[in-house]
Amino acid sequence: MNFDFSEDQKNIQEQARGMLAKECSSATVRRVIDKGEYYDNALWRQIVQLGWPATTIAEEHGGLGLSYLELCVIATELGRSLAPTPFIASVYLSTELIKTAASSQQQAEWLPSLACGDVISTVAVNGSPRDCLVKNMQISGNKSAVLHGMIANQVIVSATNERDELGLYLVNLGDSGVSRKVQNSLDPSLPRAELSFSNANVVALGGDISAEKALSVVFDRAAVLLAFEQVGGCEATIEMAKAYTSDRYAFGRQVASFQAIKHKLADMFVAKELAKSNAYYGAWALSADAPELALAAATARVSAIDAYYLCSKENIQAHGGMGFTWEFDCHLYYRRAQALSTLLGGNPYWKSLLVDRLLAA
Amino acid sequence: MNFDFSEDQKNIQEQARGMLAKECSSATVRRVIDKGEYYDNALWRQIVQLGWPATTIAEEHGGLGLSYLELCVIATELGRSLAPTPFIASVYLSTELIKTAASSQQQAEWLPSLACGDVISTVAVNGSPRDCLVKNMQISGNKSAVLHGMIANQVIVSATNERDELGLYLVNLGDSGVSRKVQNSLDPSLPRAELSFSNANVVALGGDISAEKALSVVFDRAAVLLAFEQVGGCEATIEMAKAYTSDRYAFGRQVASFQAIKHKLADMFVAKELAKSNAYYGAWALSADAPELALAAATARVSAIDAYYLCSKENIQAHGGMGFTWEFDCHLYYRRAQALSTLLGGNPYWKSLLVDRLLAA
Amino acid sequence: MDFKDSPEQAEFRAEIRCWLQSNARAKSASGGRKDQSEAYEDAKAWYKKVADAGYACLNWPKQYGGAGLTDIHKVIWSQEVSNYDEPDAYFVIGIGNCGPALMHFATEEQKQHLLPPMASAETVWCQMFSEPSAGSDVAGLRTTAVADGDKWLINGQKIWTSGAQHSDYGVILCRTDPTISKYRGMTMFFIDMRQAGVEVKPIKQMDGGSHFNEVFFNNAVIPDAYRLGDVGGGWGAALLVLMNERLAIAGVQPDGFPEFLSLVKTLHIDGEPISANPAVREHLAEWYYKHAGIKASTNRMLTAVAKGGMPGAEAALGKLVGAVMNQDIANYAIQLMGDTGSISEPEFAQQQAHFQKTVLFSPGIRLAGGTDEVMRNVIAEQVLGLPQEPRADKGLAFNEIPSGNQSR
Amino acid sequence: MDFKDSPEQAEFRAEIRCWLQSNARAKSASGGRKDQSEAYEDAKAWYKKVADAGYACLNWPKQYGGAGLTDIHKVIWSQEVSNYDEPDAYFVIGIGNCGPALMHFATEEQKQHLLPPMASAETVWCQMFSEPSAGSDVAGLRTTAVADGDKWLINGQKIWTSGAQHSDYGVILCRTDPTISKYRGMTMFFIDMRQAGVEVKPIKQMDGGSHFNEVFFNNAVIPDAYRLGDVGGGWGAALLVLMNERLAIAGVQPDGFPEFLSLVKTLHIDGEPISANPAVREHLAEWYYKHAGIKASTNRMLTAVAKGGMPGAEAALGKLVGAVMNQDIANYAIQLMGDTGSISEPEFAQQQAHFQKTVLFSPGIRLAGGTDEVMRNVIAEQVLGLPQEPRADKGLAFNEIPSGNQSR
Repeated sequence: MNFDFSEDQKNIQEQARGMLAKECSSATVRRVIDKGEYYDNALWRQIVQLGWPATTIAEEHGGLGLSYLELCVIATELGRSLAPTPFIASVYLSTELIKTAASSQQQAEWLPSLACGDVISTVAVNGSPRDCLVKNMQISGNKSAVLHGMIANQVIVSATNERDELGLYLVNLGDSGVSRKVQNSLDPSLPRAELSFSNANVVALGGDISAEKALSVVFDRAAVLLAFEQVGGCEATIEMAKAYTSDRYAFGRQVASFQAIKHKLADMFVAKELAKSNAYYGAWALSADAPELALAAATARVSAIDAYYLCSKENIQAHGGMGFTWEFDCHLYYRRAQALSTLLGGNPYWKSLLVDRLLAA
Repeated sequence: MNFDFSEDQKNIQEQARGMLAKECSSATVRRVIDKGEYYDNALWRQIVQLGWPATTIAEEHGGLGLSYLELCVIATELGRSLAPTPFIASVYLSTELIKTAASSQQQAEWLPSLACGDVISTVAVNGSPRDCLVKNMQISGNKSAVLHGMIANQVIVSATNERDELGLYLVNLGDSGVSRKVQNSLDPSLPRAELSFSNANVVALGGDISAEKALSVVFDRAAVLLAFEQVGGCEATIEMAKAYTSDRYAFGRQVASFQAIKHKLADMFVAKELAKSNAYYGAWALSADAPELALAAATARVSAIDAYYLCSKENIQAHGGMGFTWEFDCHLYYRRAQALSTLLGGNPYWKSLLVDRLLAA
Repeated sequence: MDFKDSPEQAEFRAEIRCWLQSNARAKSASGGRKDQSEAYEDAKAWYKKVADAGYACLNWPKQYGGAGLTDIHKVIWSQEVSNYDEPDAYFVIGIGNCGPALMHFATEEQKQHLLPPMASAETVWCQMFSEPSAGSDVAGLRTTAVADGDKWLINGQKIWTSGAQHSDYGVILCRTDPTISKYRGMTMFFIDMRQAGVEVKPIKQMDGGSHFNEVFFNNAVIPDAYRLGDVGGGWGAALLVLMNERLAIAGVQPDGFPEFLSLVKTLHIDGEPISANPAVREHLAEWYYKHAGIKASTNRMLTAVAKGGMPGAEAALGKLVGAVMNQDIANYAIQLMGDTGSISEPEFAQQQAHFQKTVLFSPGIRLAGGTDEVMRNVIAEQVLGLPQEPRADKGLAFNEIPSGNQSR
Repeated sequence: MDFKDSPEQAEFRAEIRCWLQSNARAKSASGGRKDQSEAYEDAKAWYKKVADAGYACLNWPKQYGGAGLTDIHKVIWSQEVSNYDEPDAYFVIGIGNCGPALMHFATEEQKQHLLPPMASAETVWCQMFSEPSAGSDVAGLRTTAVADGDKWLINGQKIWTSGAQHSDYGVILCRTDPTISKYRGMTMFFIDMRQAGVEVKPIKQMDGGSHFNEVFFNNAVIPDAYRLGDVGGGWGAALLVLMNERLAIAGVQPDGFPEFLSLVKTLHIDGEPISANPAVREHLAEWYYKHAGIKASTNRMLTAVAKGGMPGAEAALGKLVGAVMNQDIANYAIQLMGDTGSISEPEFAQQQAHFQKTVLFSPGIRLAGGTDEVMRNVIAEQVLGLPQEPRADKGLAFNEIPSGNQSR
């Protein structure tokens, strides 16, 4: 048994952390939020240069052909630094959906531009299957809460066709039949959009897999990757809470020396550590493409959602009044915790999935 | 508004507390448990002499004709002292069921001996309606977990008749068609029995109310009365935890001065105080026979179950290792919390009732 | 045990019910959220109208702008006015906290001069206790008042001052002697918020709002006549002010339950009403008994007050329980909504994005007026009588107390 | 990242798997609960059999009765033996705690004399640290050892000693100097449990069992040769012992999940399988991720140990999370059963009354080996590096430390 990342993977993580510490301070995140810029383009260019979006894309398609484990360590650091980029939408979701549900020819055509970051892609797969209808290879309808929908070049939409079958369709967001509108959300550093389609042209994803199955597979992968982002966020909040309460004095002693604060931080640590260990197991299952993945992914996701909510809210509490100010970074993590937890269907939905899988195991 | 008990009621409570402090120390409870005596007869005689079982029975039937409020304050003290008597079975449940579901003639016949304590009565109304069948006014079948079934003189059983209708029947436990067997349970000071009926003679309760409705009414009343017993128990555990942790020193200071212990006790107090306030509202609804009773009773019950579980388990924890010994009284309260919470259907059942009533309100 | 009014109370209730009917705005008439200065003007107008009718500060003596009635009349008023859409609690901190401070410590002349316009909100007051380095440890404050003849020179900074930007006057707690024990070296004053040397800066909150302010004092000069109580008596005066706050706050604290109940009654997921889902129902039951328990606890406290008691530290439980559940309810509601849960557009999200707004505002409620941890300390020490922690600042002069890197 | 054995580990696993198949009892063959002395004899027989086959104390040196292998071999052994119904962890405290103490502090002669029979459980050991007035504050212990020539005179009382009634020897921590700081005035010894002046009294637990004992010392005399480590070095020695305990305990802690999962799979209420009830499912999901998280955390720790690390204080989290959920699961299961939930007859209640027994036993698990509060302190201080609380006993001689009414 070797239930840990390799030295190489840890090196990648160290480098990622170093780069992000330099290029993605909270000032970067705040700039995106304050200016309504949707993402930090300079940071995204850096990330592209380092080849992160290409991590799990096969070398034949211009990727690095690495395993999901490398993506997991990168995810941790993106989560820790609250990186305001379309990485989740484009890499975890859209790239994976294309790898899973597109035909070989489509993959060969589309993946290289995702690998090199020329194209930013997203997905619009939530809501009802009948939100969008495809007729004669043209789509009409609306999708809400589309991650980075304002800046993506293309989107994969789940939609129903004339025969009432669910399918996945690629839509170019430059198409004249598409309009988009930003939707204010709890975390403006992961902005959402409403997409409206009116007879926009589509390409059907042509792989040998049903849309339902493809979405399920990709959601499981994304659940593990998001869990690492959430664990990274948890670690950041614990560090913040420790630093602030150690520096601050009340009643003549460090706030961190009060048992109520120590035990609060211990509870945050415990939740984070359970989430981290569950994420590790998910990473193993993901990298080994093991049958355990379905249960492991749901477990990692639920554990990480609970941990990040706890850590981000109690970090505010540990900061006292200052934690409630816009000026302090506490709320950026709290907002991110909300944004990540609602993705892919929210906590109750994933708890129910977990139990389905546990009882079937 | 006068949301408190009257001075007279508080006096009754003071007297009850005084009597029970004297006559029902934990030694009394332990004697019943250790000797497998099912109840403390001397204490029961005292309670009978003070007229407590007669509290809400009409004067015309040999009762005191007082309100439920007087019974609520008595319940608090019985709960505080863990009184090992058949009060719950005979007074809250059986007497109330007779008052609710028996004919006037039956009430006139049965209530006086309940009021004066000559008869101890219980109920066997849990489980499936088809556990017991009545044919030609004879009953056959089994009932489990019957409170004080070993020492009661009579029992009211819910059973199905030849036409598959649910009914309530009085059975004399001296009948040759009845056998009883003690069932070990978490709280031997409120012992349970399995009753087996084999063509035992019954009398059908003859009031103008369906069995279902009668049980629902009586359960609601009992829910409020039990909530006061539970609140009394909570208060006892908080006092114990305070006394022990104040006396005991660790690291050169009172254990009660550690914030983890202080906050634990604060949480116990908060849960108890919510339960107490909800019980007060239940008491008001009960005494006023207000339409609010259904929701108030479920609220009081759920709140009290949660509070007593918390208080009784954290009292053990606050006592450290000694809390886990047989010698200390902590476990007596913890056992009682379990016994009271499982009566009338348990916590999930009552939560669901609460919500039904809340949504209908 | 009953919920009936006494005949006199019933008569009073009927009277104000009648007055409110013709003078207060109905709930349905609500014009939605107002911006801050609009809301402020609106509240001033309402208070003035109430004062003109003789219903301002019902439990204050008549000569100070009140009606000479009891706390219970005030409770009846609050109950009745809660059926209308009027900003009746808008100036609760000024009137509820600063009022009693003046009542207790000001000269008769000052009281007659200052209290009536406070009662009618013609002058608005704020309370300045907290400081950047004195949060839960209020007595750790560092704003100095230095005597200069019959004047005092104020320097330092206050924070978390509600409504400072709209206030005419403020009550302020200052350190007047840093060389003695921290509790004995404080003095209370009031100050003109418009005077030289006083600067108010709104704080931008994490939810984007600016309810609170920083207030900076830079050689602000006040006469000794503005002193409230003895030199060195500030802590006792502050405790008296905070004690009065309890009744004002009791039962006002939002706990988020009514909105959650509405959500449960209306929301469907995958075509199923969530009210049929046992997991949702379990949460509903737990939050309901807490909600009902807080309400019933408040009624027990009001009964005690009506019988002449003081509101006890038990009031802390409503704040503790309500603030935590408010946050958890909002988070749970958003999780139920799934992918669209984080969308905070009022036209899009349930109940004008109530839950999304609450997610961002509720952390502040857990902090304002004492953190969860302070509430538990209050209950443990003041209600249960458990011993204080050993004090690291005990027996030390204020300027000898360890304070780490915090600026003094 | 993988769960594969190295070739050498795989070979070892195959070897013991083969041995166990012919020598260990299958789970289904379990004859139900044994009484205490029967269970003790049964465990001794099993340990002897294992020792004879050369598998005792795999990570100990061969000359001391071990197999000269690594911690990971021990883990592989534990994994494999867990598939059988054998009392393989029965003497874990003696071997896991007292063993390393001897290994570190005893003379070579003592080690060769004492350790092999300990490894084969021919002699049984117990550990005596806790005292009536020294629970969470272990270093507050008062049992004295007074030097008398080359002997020591032991007086006092220990408590919560697992297995004392079956033990031949015990490791004991005593106060040798009450006039200096409490941490520096302790010394560690071992003692013959059958000798004069030692009396063992079982403690009746709240669940009716008697796993733990009180041990009384009344002028028990031991030679100085039984001293483990330096005079005054007892606290350091004790910490070393407790550090070794972590690996032994990691992952052994019951958390109640497997039994709850079985219940959910089988129980019906009103004809409906409870596995379809969303409220039950929500609890199942939360407890599962904690259960899975503890297991995965243990695997991370074992990986670190295999790479040469020491098990960290992180192990406290498994104890904290597992003990609390074990109690809550049992309570919840009983509540689900309603009226009959409190019946504890094994023939009547689900799973031979597992949940009823657990309700009564689980409070002890939250206390034994450190309370929830101690676990949180350990995590806060040793893992997160947060500052200690100000110490009321700091700088004081042991006999000057405030101790209230507790007898010394």
